[in-house]
Amino acid sequence: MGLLDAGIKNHNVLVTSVDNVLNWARLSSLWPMGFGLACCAIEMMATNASNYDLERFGIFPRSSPRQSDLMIVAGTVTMKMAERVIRLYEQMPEPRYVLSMGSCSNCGGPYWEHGYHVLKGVDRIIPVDVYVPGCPPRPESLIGGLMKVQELIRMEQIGISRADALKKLAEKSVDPQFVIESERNAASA
Amino acid sequence: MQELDIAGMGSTRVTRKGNNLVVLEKDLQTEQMVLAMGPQHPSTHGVLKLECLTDGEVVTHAEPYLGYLHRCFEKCCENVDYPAIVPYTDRLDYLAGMNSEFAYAITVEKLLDIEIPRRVEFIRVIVAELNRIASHLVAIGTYGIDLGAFTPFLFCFRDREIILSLLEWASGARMLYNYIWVGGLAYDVPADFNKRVMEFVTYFRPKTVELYKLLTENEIFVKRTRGIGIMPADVAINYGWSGPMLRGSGVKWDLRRNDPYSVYPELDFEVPVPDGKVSDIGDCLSRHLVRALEMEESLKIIEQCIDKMPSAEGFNARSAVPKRVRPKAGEVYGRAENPRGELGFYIQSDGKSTKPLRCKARSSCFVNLSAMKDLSKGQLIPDLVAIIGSIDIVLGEVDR
Amino acid sequence: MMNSLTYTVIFYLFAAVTVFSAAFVVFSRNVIYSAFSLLFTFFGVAALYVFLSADFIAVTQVVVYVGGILVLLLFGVMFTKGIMNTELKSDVLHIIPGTLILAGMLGALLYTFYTTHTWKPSETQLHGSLVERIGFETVSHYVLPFEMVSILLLAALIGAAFLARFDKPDNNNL
Amino acid sequence: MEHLVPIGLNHYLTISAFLLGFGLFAVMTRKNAIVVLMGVELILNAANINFLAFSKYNGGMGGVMFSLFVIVIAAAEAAIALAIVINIFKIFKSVDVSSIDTLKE
Amino acid sequence: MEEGQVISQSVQQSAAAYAIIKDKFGEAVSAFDANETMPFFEVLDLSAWPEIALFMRDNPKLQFNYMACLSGVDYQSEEKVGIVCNLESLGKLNHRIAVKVKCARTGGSIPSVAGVWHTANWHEREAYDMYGMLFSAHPDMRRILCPDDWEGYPLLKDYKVQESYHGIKVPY
Amino acid sequence: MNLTSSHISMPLLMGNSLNAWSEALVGFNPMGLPLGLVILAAIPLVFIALYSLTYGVYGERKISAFMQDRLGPMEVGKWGILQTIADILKLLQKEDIVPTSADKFLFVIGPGVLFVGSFLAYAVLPFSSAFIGASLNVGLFFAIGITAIEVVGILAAGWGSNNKWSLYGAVRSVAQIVSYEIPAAIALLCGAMMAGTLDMQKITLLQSGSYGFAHFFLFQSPIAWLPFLIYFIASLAEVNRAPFDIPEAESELVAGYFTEYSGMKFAVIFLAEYGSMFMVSAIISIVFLGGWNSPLPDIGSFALNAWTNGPVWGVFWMIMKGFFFIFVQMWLRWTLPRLRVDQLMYLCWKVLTPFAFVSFVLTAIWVVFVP
Amino acid sequence: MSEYFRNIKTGAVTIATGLGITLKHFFNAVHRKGDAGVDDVDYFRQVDGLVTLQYPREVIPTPKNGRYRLYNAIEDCIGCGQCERACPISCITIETIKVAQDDMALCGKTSDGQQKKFWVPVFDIDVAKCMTCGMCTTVCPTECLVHTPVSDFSEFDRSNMLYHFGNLTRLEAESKRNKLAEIQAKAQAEKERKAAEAAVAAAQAPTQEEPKSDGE
Amino acid sequence: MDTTLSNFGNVFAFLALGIVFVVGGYLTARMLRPQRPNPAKNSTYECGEEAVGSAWVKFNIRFYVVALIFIIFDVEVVFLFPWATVFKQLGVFALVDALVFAGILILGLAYAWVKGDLDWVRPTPNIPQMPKMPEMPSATSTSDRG
Ligand code: SF4
Ligand code: SF4
Ligand code: SF4
Repeated sequence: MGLLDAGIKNHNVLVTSVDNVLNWARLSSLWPMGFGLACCAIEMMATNASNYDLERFGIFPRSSPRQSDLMIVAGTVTMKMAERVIRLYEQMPEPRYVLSMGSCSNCGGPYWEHGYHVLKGVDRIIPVDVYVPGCPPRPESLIGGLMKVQELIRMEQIGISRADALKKLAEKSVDPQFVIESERNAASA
Repeated sequence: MQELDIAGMGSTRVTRKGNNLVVLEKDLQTEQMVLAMGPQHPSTHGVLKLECLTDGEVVTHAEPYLGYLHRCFEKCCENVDYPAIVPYTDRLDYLAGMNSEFAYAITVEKLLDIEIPRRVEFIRVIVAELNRIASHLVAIGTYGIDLGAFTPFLFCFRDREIILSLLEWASGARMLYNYIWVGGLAYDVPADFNKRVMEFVTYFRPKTVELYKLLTENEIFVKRTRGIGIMPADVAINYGWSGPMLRGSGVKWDLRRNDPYSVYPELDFEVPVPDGKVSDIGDCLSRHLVRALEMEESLKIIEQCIDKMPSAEGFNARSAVPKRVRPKAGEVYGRAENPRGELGFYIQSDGKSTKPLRCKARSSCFVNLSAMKDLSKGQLIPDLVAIIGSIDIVLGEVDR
Repeated sequence: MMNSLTYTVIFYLFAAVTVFSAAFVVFSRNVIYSAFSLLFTFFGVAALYVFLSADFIAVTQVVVYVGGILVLLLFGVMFTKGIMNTELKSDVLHIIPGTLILAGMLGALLYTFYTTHTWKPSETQLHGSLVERIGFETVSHYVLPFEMVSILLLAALIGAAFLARFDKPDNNNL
Repeated sequence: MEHLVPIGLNHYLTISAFLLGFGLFAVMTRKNAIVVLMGVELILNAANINFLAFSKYNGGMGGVMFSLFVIVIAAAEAAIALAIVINIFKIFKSVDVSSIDTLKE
Repeated sequence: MEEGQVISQSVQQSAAAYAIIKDKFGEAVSAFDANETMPFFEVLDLSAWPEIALFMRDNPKLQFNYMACLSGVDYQSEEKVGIVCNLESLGKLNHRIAVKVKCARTGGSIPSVAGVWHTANWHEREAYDMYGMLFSAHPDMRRILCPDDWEGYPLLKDYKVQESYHGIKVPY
Repeated sequence: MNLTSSHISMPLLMGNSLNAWSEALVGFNPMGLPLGLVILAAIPLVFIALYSLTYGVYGERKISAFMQDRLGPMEVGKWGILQTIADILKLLQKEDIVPTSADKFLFVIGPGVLFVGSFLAYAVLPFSSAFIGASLNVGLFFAIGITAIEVVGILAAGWGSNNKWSLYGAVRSVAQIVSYEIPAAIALLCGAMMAGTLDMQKITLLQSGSYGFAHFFLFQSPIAWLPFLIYFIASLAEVNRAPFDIPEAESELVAGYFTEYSGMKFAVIFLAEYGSMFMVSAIISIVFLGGWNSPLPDIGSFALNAWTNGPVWGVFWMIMKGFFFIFVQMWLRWTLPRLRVDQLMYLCWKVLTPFAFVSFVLTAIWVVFVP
Repeated sequence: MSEYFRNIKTGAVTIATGLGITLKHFFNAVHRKGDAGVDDVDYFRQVDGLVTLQYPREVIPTPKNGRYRLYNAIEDCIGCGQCERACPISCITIETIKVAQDDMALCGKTSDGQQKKFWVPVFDIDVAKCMTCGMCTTVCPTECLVHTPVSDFSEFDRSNMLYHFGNLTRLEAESKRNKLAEIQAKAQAEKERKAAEAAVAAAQAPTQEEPKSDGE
Repeated sequence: MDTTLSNFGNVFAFLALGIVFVVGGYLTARMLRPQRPNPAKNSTYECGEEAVGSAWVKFNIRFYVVALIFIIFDVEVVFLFPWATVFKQLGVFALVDALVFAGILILGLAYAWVKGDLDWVRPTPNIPQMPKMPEMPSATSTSDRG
């Protein structure tokens, strides 16, 4: 039972600062699993490549799930693949994060209606932390999504579960509708 | 349960249980190991699974398993209108969306029997050739990674990024464009597009030379690929290979020349085939070389198109786009030369609905990959990787 | 002055490592474990050589035994046995006579050691470094054995290579 | 106790006796040819300890040189022996020393 | 085909090729459909299909050495499923023709031509996967795209998607 | 038994070769445990080692980035300099998975043995005239030989994982390390022949002089570049660096023998790998490029050499030289494709070993006949 | 034998060439490429150097026609439902309510002066599904449905990606619907009455067509 | 005098430090990390597939030959190192001695080279062939005629 497992209730200064350091380390060194499924994976590769260079954030793809912290589900998950995705997810050591990249893994995307063999959203099989929309998402969006993951990690604390952190974030986050509203206002102005 | 006849396996008996190979009886002389390479493996370019039987490092049997990316393209096609299939065709060969759209558009146009404005044709050829370069860049780059050279990959992606921005500027999307419509284009290209493309061509030429020097000429690279995975020409044809794969086996066959479509007959370009000097005909290096040389030809085509292209005056990219695509009853098989080979569409229309009765995509990767089992027998694991890389598969097209 | 305590402790540490790992080599039922615990035996023995002021021999021990023989043994295990962990177990013959002989011999030897006082060793000092002395010896006193070693190695190489040649496909059926 | 504290020749001899004993035990009792080989290596190591111990406590380079040659022989022996073991394995499908009696034929 | 329509050269070539086949196999093949977009004929005698295929590949006047495509088709109204093969003489005579073969919709089987064109191997597996017709004498008749334990043949017009697969809900 | 080892007239761990730095602490001998002192003395060394290891990683990422027109780590600390620290801290927090089917014991000790093996070699590397862990008579030989322990660690890790990729990686790795040890050792033998000693410190001292680099063995004989090159190539293979990284070939074997390792065990393997990388770089600079000696020559009255020599400068030069070779290793890595296993063996046995023998003979003749 | 040495030589030469190239790039790393987009004249005149765009800090604007997030200027939407029909993957859900005659002014006109005839209480776009194909935007007659070049909008919760653009709140929609139903009922009653009248007076001109509102 | 011993004491210190570092690292990690094993997590990684069979199979022998040749040369090097430290002082005799020694072994290398023991045996890869028509079991051609 490690510190990250412990349900420490009272947060004093020490715990918080330890927390901050640990979280900082985790968010600064997110190693995603090199795991491309479909078209989105190409955009993921493009994001890893020189022009966007994810390594700036310390993001450094590993090919074995054992050494990765983040699973970027980049592309269409099919029924045949679903079990493998679960297995690969399970084989990642905790703490682990999942980022669903692209419409397909968000909810089946273009194939949600007629794609009999497409899993309609990877959140049906593994818990997803961040959804990145787009088909395929631009590298910018993927980077934005990764920053969201970092935000989530920053929120986590010893003794505070992921769900709680997400709840906290939800409190903090701005309603997208509001953003759209302002966008609308800007457009009309 | 079915016992497999796997040559060169001595008395090892193997059977298939569900989706897996199971070694039934072990021959003590050579003990075979069942090794699943993929679906999550860095060198299977996506979610291909290769099930290998290995004896030490030697692969005695490798069978590709597909379907991990089966996205029901054909079912979707039967449920949406003809024009709405275009975005789905993008997602077939997602590295060369323009080419897939092109193939689909000309197939439906063949069925509809409509005339396309000349400027549209030229723009189509330009974007398709740009996309061909982008796709070959990925093929070459990832092939480098397969063989352990990382830097060429990043150089390729750097230049590909420029092509993507050019295409995004024209079409609004970076990868999956929905730009070539049945009967026309989504929009005309932006005003400065031609100039910028010409600039790109001048920019890109020296980069190909650099890439050639860095990767293709490298002795280690040559030693890793030369003489590996040889495919004789007649067997290649029998396997249905097409595109760079077939040309790598020394068959001078390019649909842009041999079954011309669009404005290709007016354009002057070479169809590169290996001459057997730097590479052995039909090996991995030949296939790689064909791709490398084809980029140069594409640049030539782009230059000519920009020269010959009618001006944009009074041009409407959608002038020939039918309001409603409802072809007469009949069948058509149309095809175009994709970066990976012949992409064909077999479309059956009942003449009544706006949706095709049957739309089958004949994908080049699917066909090219089917030779994998034959090619991999008796290779070392590193050679296996070299062979898969040289086939340059895109799973989206294999599994559809 | 003389820090015999540290010296003694470390000596006993290595002695223990050597003896226990050797015991493990012999008594473990799992060949792979035997082979790996041989690493500790060899390493411990090398440390004992150091205590015996034979630094060069100690390093040689590591180079040849650990780097060579142990790897060879490990490969041997991997190439011959296999399939499952259980099959790595090896059967034991003649346990009782073996144990008896072991106990008897050990007893006899130890008894001899600790009762013999005729060995009155006198510590001698070696001058210069051991490497250099070995270097001198090899080309002076031991020049013939030195050359013989090369012949022996040549013979071993040819023999081993010959034996290993069954690997070739055409010789596969031997 | 006084035997234990100042490390002397007997300590080394004791250790070597243990190694020798274990080695012999392995050679005699184990069926697996590779374990037998390991036993042989233990015996050779025991011999080496003795060589060096006597060399140290009696002087002279003889022991050192001999131990060097022992190592050479051990290496050569291991190479050849393992090659033979693997050959035997190829033929008899076993490294079990007791089952390799077909050699007589 | 309609009267008065100009027959393009490629259709004429196909017609010539068809004539040779018709000569040899007579009743086993149907009449030639000389449409512009995809001229084809149908193989009526199923069991003759591999033989026809081999003949088409090896006859020096035909040399259909290249199978471009093999698509399964569901002829729901005829209660049949079938395949459409697009054949071509690549680099040799450069003519093309399409061949249709049909069999019963349920439990039907078509002889395999994987021994004539390697291409047919996987394509036939795909057709089986999607339409459920068997290909007799196929070296490896398994599903190819869908998982082995998938229910139903998805491209049949009356296909109903299963509710769950290995405990995962399938429909949206 | 009268055999007290009275001849050991000095405190066990306090030889005259103990460097000057720790000699100051000799008098301080609390509770009769000078061992503690030595550990104290070794701590800075350890830190140098670990620091260089970790910053090797950072350097690699930056260098590779620049070669590939990228920026590399940027966001973690200014210019990403805290990247490596974050990585290690992160790995500390990761769950440590031991697969059920793995051999627990071997799986756990594998990385440890590997690390200890690579770490032990640091004991004999002289970082400056007054800064060496253990000035052994057989230092060079020790440095070559200790790799053997790493080999066993790798085998334990690969076999213990019970993973096919790991096993392939381990067997490949061992075969590779073991075969390249021959040309490497013969090449270093040439250096030892020129020096006439195996003591690393002495080898370095022999290369000092007011002409700076001209005293380095590489420039001392016209044939020294041959063993130099051979050792460099062989050392690349010994530490599994490209183009000889077939044991970890990502595109073939996923991650080689450490495929199954996660968390701290992976970090330990990682450190060991980078440790060996620096180690071979250090060895090559000690044997052929003068170790901690300043390469600057005295020019007339500008006693550049004298000014830039000294214990602190020594450490500086040593680390610079080590990093230079690490740079070259990375440069090669990010340029070349990977060899195949048969080509690897070809290169070792049919190119490097014969040439190593040639250089051995030539050096021997040179040393004997050219004073 | 010469083969052997030639191999070594070609190996060395080609490796050296490669090393030269990477080294050139390494030293070129002092330059950084500018941030001109491809639509900029200067794009190909930028220095050759590090190409990395440090995204959250530096941005190259996506082209104007970039198809990323969908946005509907609902004031301009006439509720014609074309976009819904055009979308290949039906990720747009529209519900319209016919505007009652007296509400026309309230409902307003589009920016180009067209009278809107439908309330759009529900205009939901599931951007999680959307494949940014642009089919919907090209068919939109008033060009109110557009793709914005904003691409970076990831979410922790997928339900946040269902964008509601409708121009009525639920209550308003309810009342409008009721009102319409009333009008319809009235019209229906009228019609019935008329029909009855017609039945009585057998020869009478048919009334105007009924305005029918349908769910979507 | 016995500097050897004291220096090896330092080596021992390094050994101890190395072990302390590893064990300390493991322990620190143990204090920090979560530990939530489950069967799926602890299953062997095989590219996402369920691992079929164990990796502990008899491995191909080829690597073994390498180790065999290695060990011979390894021992040779062991002998040459002490020689290297003194041959300068001993002159031509020592030189000839060592050259003979090395020469004999080079002979061995040459023997192995000529005999092809240094070649990494590569199997002859399969070159794809034209398909073969299987024997046509006429019975299988079914009666559904189109
Ligand atoms: S979301 Fe779009 S781009 Fe991504 S995998 Fe699905 S179809 Fe491809
Ligand atoms: S962009 Fe395409 S997928 Fe998205 S809403 Fe519009 S039509 Fe539908
Ligand atoms: S097409 Fe345009 S106007 Fe019509 S409903 Fe859609 S958004 Fe509104």
